[in-house]
Amino acid sequence: MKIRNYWNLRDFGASIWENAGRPMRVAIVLISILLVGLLPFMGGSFLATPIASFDAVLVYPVGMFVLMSLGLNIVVGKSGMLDLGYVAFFAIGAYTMAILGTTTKLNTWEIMPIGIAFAMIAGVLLGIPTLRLRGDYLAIVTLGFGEIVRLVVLNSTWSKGPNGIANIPMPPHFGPLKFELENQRLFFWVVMAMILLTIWMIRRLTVRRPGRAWEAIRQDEDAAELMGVHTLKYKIWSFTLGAAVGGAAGVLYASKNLYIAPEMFTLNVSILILACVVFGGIGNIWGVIIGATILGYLPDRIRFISDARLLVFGLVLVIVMNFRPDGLLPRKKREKAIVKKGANA
Amino acid sequence: MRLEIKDLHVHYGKIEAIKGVSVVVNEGEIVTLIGANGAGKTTMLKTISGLRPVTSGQIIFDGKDISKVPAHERVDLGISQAPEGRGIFPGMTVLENLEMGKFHRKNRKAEMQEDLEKVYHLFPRLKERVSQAGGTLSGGEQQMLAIGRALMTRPKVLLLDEPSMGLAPQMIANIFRIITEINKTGVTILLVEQNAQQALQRAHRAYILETGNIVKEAKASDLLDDPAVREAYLGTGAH
Amino acid sequence: MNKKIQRSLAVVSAAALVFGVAAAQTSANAAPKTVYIAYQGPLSGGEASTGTDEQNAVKYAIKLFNAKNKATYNVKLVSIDDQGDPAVAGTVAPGIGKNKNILGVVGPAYSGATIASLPFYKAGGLVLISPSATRVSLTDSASPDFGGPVFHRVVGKDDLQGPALAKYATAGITNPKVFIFDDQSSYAVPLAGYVTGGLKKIAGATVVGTDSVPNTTTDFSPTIAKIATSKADVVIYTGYYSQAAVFIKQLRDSGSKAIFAGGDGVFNQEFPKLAGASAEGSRVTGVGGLAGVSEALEKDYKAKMGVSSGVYSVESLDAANILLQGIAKGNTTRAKMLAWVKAYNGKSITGNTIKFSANGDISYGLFAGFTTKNGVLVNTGIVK
Amino acid sequence: MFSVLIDQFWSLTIAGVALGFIYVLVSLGYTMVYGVLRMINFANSEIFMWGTFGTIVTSRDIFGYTQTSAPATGGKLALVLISQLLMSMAVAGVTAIFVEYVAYRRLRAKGTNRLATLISAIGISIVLSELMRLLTDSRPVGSPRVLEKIILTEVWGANIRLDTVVTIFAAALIYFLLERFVKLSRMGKAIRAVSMNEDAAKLMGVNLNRVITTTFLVGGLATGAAGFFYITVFEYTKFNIGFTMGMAAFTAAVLGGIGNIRGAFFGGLFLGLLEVYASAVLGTQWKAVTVFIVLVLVLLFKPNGLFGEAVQTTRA
Amino acid sequence: MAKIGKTLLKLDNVTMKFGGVTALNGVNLEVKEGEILALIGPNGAGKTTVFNVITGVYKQTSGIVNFDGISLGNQKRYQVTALGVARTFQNIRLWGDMTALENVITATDVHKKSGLVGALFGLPRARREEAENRERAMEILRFIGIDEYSDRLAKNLPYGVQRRLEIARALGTSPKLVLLDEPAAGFNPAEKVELAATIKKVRDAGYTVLLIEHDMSLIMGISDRVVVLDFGTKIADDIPSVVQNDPRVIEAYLGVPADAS
Repeated sequence: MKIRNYWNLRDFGASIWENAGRPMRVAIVLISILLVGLLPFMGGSFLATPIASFDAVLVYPVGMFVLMSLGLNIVVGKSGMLDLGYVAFFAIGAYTMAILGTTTKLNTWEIMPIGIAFAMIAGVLLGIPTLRLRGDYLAIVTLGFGEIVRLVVLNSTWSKGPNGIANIPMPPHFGPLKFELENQRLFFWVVMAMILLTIWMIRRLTVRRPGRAWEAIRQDEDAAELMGVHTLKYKIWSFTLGAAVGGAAGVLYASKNLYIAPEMFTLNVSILILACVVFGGIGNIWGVIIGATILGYLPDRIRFISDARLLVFGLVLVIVMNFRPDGLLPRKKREKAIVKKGANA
Repeated sequence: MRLEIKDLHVHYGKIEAIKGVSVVVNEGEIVTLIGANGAGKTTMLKTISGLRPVTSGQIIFDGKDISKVPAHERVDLGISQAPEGRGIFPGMTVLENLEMGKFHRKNRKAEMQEDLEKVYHLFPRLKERVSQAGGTLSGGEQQMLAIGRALMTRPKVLLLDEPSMGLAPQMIANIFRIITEINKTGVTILLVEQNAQQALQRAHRAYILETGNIVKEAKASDLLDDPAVREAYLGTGAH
Repeated sequence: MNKKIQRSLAVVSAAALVFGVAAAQTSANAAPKTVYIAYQGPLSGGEASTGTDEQNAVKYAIKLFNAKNKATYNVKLVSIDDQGDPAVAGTVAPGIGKNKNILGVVGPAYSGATIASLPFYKAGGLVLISPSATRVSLTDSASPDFGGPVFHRVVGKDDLQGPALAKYATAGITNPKVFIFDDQSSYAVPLAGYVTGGLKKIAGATVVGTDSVPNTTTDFSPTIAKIATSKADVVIYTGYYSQAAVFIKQLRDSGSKAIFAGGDGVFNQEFPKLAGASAEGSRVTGVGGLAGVSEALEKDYKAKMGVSSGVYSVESLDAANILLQGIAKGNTTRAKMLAWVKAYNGKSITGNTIKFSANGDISYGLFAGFTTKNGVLVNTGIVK
Repeated sequence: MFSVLIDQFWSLTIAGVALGFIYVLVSLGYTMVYGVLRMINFANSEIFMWGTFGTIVTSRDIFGYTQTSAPATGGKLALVLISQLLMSMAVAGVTAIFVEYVAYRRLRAKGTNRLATLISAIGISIVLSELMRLLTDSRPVGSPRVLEKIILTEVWGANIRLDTVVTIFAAALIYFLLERFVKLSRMGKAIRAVSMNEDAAKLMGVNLNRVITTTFLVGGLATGAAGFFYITVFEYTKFNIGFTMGMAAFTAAVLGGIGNIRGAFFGGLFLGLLEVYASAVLGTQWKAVTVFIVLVLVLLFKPNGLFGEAVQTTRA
Repeated sequence: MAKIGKTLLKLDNVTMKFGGVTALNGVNLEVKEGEILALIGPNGAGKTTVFNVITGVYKQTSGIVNFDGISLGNQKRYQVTALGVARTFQNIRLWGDMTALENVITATDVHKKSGLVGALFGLPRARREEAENRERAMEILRFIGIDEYSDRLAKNLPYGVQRRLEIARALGTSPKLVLLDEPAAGFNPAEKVELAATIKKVRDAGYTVLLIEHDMSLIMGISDRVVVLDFGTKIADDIPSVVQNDPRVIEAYLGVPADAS
């Protein structure tokens, strides 16, 4: 059992964490953030991706996938609703940035709250009628919503239809730090900051009332409602917060990619993000991060097998799910005081 | 000897639900397993019928170790279970439910009518409702259907899991009367019950199960008079 | 086909070993000098057949070049798979832009992916010659999509093709009633617009109906119903050949005798093959100068590459040749290569002169008309 | 706006019904599996795609038809068509069993969460479509014309074409046989029993693995039959056609009430007609949007679909 | 013993139909403040339906449900709970992956005001309410006598504790009326005796209790009044000793006494 513990990353990590005092914890957090922040400088190492430049891969897909997966995890992992249309919020954020960025003088950071707001409004508008549905019915309705957003953008003139929108401005510089085309490490740090913010948000909410409500809804929605949880309200909140993260990711993405078109926002993106969540370990922040990192990074790392890499991607999904059905790093709630109190079963 | 369970261990994930239980059920007996909830009674029955895998130990039936035989083949051997919570097929009619009991039988066509008559004889209520969907029956009727369906497999051993659960007192009495009747036709019965009073009155022998272990084995009538058992399982205020 | 699978599987199994070897490394051996050019286009995903065809032509050109210049140069190809998807293009382009070993790119194949890649290539001064990106805005210096100075194309653009297609489709018909539909792609929708514009200049022509059909559609019955209602005698489709083949079959099966016409997306010998007899008499426009490829070339191509040429093979071959000729002339830096392409004045494999305008357009914007006869698209000459 | 619909109503209706029947059969693939496992078989779309290739391979490689061959007639026609149908069903059936075996069985034995199975199924569907993509070099594949599309007659201004008629009648027949199979056959009853109560079914002597494999097989056969009709009508396939078909058929299954065989029937027909009518009225570009909006509306008022009782309450 | 006060809950001629089946047929029922009222009857008599109508799971076909002066009819389920009605479930429906304490805290949230923003930024009110909830929940666990399990996941608790935790969770919503749906199901007689004491304790603490139970000895021991339903109709409503000897009740439900022995 003891030997197994080293292989059990979650318990291993958690035991270190639990045994650490407050200064130690702060140190662990800061060092981890620093190490991750240094990742863009690892471009020359074994981590490097052929063809695509490593710092760009770190921003998209890796960083963006992590961010969106964390957002989707609020919906799917925390409150148990299967959302197959997550790309819609990403698209709404991206199009808000693209349209406002090319037609007004607003910069990325000024557009960010607007994009988030639009995504949240869309979340509420979709949520009110549909969140009464459950399970697979909810899944298909959200999937439909994702497609509707894409098709509306594709068939409308204000969005320039299939041509997409080019020349989206990059974010303005932060003091001495400039966003550069050739070096995307600043973008990575911004994504990282957004990820940290999202993690902070999730952790805050999880231990307080909204988190409990989501947890109750996920486990038994009827019981939750009969215990006084306003289920629809909390489901919409969950949906809307997920949407906000997706929208924020979209705004940054548009500003980083400089060009967006409807074909970038297909169902595949939703499915991929969902795969990241489940692959890593649904409901567990660290699992989701690992899942998204691997699934974002893998296709670019194995570019040398060019043609077959999607095939390999599919195989990896099947194999990992079959052997680790709860994901690489599953959620597991640990019982705290068992040992201390020695309660007998 | 019909059914012998030797040193059975069963796990749910990492939790050991059955911790080395040995039980013997002789031909023609009614044996009852009583015990508190969570003692492992239902797990015992599910393991015997093959719904739960055995961790270690043996289930010997008719002289053969069947612990690795899949559930659907154990039915062929003559083990049938009326599961906890009845487990009828709600969307099938009463008749279809009963016919499902004959699913595995080789000469099901020849036996069908005869066995249906037997079941209808035991449970006249079912005959009145042959074409009604199982899901629309009352709790008591569903229990009847579950037992009737189990009988359609022509079991040698019938496993009954809490047949009285959730039933009104009158219906409970009814069901237990029928259990004795079934036993008299030569079917061996292993009965798991919460209602220890009734079960001990009907059974020949009894085992008391506590958190995965057998703590007592005796003639049922002896246990009825055992003060410790009365205290724990029958309650002083039992009517 | 199977060889490909075998190869892929072999690579997969070897993946663990190879993991860690970065692609496109420079190893400046003595002589011959190794130089890199790249092809960018969809090599996996739904559009991969287009990209594979184009890349094959580039490979063919390199093969010929290396055989001829064994002593001096060894040209290697870097395959940039963007899946035809601007999102993927945005990820790969920064790396390519920075990789100064790559002297020039044939591609990107698709306009969307081109626009997504452009900022990085502009920053890196990397010359592009696209064989198939036809969107007008790419060479329109007033547009946000403008690709100058790095972007060039050896394919005609939509605002020239549109009117040509309109003219060719309606030739010989008095007061033509035209039905136009597109496949919702970024290629087809603007082209449909230019066709409509072109029709305005044709006397008596009226647009009697339009539709926009997703490029995954196989059931065209609603569109055919609209055509029947509109009583159109000319139907113009601005999508790709595979959908066109499905459509024309259904149109003919419905009993319609209307003339069918399509743009360079349909210009592919696979079109009459897929559509069979239904395709007879269809009118298709293709880039004028790149029309007739000699049979000898096609034969050699097939022998060397193992497959026939496909969509935009000729254009890709020409684009590659421009870069290769530049290398032969010693233009082995990006800046020199860009200057070389800008000043290029040479012949295409079909004998036409290739020159680029200041904005990167090919000098001749002429389109030829093709008609299906006995299962083959036959050149009927430049549309004037 | 409605002129096309009015002018071409019967043409559209016939096309919609034919398309609808293809949807019905593919929906059955979803619904059968859903009924038993309560899971969406995401790979069903690729099972369909493999079926279409089975159809083409039969006429092209076994019977040697080419794009330029003359359509078959008489006995030969029946032979080729039936071989194509059987081949398509066989290919799809085998693929379905493969999917069950690789993507579902192990996870089911573990009794694990549904999402893992969903991702596993998505994974296998990527594998199936990528494999076909590599086999065909991403190229579309046309089908030789075996059944000549003769216009039989004209009714109310609509052409009644042979292939449409064959599709409608044959697909209806296959649907009918399948429905009878599930309702009346011993295996069909076992399927229904498992869908209602897995444990109880085992206790009746039902071999769960065999029933589930059979369910996938039956769903695969229906989907494969759809592949054959699809090729007969549209004469075209590509490695990625599964996606669109899958979305449509899945939507049809949900519209009708997923898990319910009758639901798949009405859902499929409803969707086929809705698609052609919506395309004619609003333009094909708004087809998918219309379909999803109708779906949402239906689900809002009938949260379990139009025929919301699932398989378990389908009465014999 | 608590004093029995004014009418807290009143069902006036409530009828509930499902399709063609009448589950409740013009039921009149009154629950008075501070009493323990038992609802008994054969299976399918409509007992759980009464609970479901009261808690808003079903909307009655006709009739009026009046709780504490408010007509329950258009309230959502969570609103009914907020008004002061809480329930337990026949088949335990705890949130298995939450600890016992969290189960109860989640229930205590119903009367709190702090929302998402408060939680996110740790505003004073949110912090205060969190602390209050925790304290209150611990108090309830202690009151029910299962506080030693507070940090255990609900799904890992022994069966008997789970049943009690259901009651604790219901109390967490600070109800005026507690509906207990077969709280003793699956208990052996000894456990039932203990439970009876707990239920009395709950009532004595000021809660009103409406309970569904099959075990006659339990019911006779603790209830102030017994209502008997049969086929959706009320056939008896009186103190236990009277009901027990009512011939209609014996015929419909109890059966010939002591047939077993």
